Amino acid sequence: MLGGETVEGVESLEHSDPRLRHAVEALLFAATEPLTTDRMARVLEIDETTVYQALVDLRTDYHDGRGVHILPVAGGYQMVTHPDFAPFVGKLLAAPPTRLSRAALETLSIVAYRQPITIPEIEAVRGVSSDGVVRTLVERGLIHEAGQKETPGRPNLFVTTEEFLVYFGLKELTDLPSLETRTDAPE
Amino acid sequence: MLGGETVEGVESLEHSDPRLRHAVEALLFAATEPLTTDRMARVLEIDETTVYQALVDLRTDYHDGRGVHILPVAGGYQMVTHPDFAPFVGKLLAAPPTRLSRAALETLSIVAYRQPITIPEIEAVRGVSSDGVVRTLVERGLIHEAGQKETPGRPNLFVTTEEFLVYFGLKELTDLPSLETRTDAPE
Amino acid sequence: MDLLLHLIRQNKVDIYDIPIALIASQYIDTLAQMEARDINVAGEFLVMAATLMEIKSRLLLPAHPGLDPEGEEEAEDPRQELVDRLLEYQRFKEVADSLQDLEANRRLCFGRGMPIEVDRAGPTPLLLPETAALSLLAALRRLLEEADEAPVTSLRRERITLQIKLREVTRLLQHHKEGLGFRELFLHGGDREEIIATFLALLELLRLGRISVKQTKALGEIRVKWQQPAEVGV
Repeated sequence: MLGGETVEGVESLEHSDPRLRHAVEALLFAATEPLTTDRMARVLEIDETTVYQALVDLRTDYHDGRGVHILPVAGGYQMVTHPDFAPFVGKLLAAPPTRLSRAALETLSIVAYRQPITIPEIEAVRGVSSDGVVRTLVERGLIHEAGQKETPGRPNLFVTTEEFLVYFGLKELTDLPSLETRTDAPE
Repeated sequence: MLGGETVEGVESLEHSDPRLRHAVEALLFAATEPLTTDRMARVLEIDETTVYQALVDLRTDYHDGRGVHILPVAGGYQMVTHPDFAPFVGKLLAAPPTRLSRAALETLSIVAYRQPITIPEIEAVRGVSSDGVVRTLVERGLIHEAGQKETPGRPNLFVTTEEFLVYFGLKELTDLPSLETRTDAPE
Repeated sequence: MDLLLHLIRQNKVDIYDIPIALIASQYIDTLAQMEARDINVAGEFLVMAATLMEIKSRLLLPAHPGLDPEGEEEAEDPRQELVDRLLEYQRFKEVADSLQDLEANRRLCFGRGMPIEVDRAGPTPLLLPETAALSLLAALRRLLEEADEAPVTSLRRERITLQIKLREVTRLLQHHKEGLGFRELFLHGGDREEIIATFLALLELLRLGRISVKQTKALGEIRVKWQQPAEVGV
């Protein structure tokens, strides 16, 4: 039985209970590999036929057209995204393909050398509004928020991430070219 | 528009199209980390408000009691299994990472409220050496180095990571319990 | 700090009015016990012990408000700094409690992408194709022995081709997604030729990877299950 004696907090369930279907849903969702009905039956401590029935019901819920569906695969079942949305999923999972813009690189160097730093401080150096570019850098995981500055308005502080080091092939922040040699450059 | 011009194989969709909701479903499912509406908007090439609306609709579909639900966390959204089924899912999964020790939780609280902070500063609050516990937290990806303090010795500064928010299921740092309200209690 | 706070709570004393002499001696006693139990007493504990002793000695001095270098204000309680630090530390301990609660709740929700445990407990592991073929062969021999004993009932002999049997077995297994027992595949077809045709069809499907074969124990029941060609998931 999917139930109280062995696993606390979940009451005994009738075989037709929709919660059984949702228990199967939780298992299929969490597993990264296909699950056999046999394995699910052992985890849920019920018989395989009941699991199979719950699975049939669940597959009806995950009807065609939804973002996710349940496929029989390799002797078991697996939740996968619907092929219709593959282009988007592919885009999501792909490494950020675009290169960084000049503005992004400029902002990134300011953060790298002056961190932790607020957006107004970045803007003071660049002389232009930097809200958007900071957001882009945060989304690309190259910088992130790190507390607030103890000044009026408590603006967010930003620092570079470990991803920043990876992206630029740096071992540590001190690997960054020294600022002194660069300030002489007239441009 | 979630549409044909940019991504092949998917026809143009009206904003009210249920397929948009299912596109969001596919993205949330495929991502193993929380996704912001902004990131989804860029992947789907539609505006953020539309994504947000689709997300609201989708969260209604994933009502309470289902095996999986959608949590707002770390400024984004993440699909996770429902707590009711935790005993079963836990049985299925390989041993989850160990819980944090008291010392780790204590140190993490100090970093969260005082970031960016150095190890000597943490030690001043705790009154005990905190080198080891800081290293553990860095290894677990809950805090990370973010520059150095401009004081003699230039000690490293530490801040909490996004993983910190994800780990505790916090939407943002301000979700942390306030320090002030608790100070009056003499015990 | 933790130890100090513990002693204050244990003695149920007001944190704003710490009996320093009492707490200091308990603190030093505890350190001595730790040393006796061979626990390495870290330097920080000794620093705190020294701080306590210093406060204790300052409290013993007669108060001279007029000599206070700070001026008009009444001389600060020498315990004040320690009290501030204790209160601060106590707040963080409370936050740590909240984090612990959050952690406990969060651990009940599993995201995707966590590795699942290797299924060692499986009582009916799938047989490798080579082993499966051998078990099928053993089962076939038993089946044929029984068939020999059975009286020949059909006089009209149809020619059964492997193609026909392949289609028939495939249909049967696709219909029974949860799998069929080996014998159930031979229910209609007592004669030797048909049994062998069915058997050859099974072997072919096994070779193509379209069926999986499980056997609970040696010579136990064999379960045959249709296996969908692997589809690419995300």
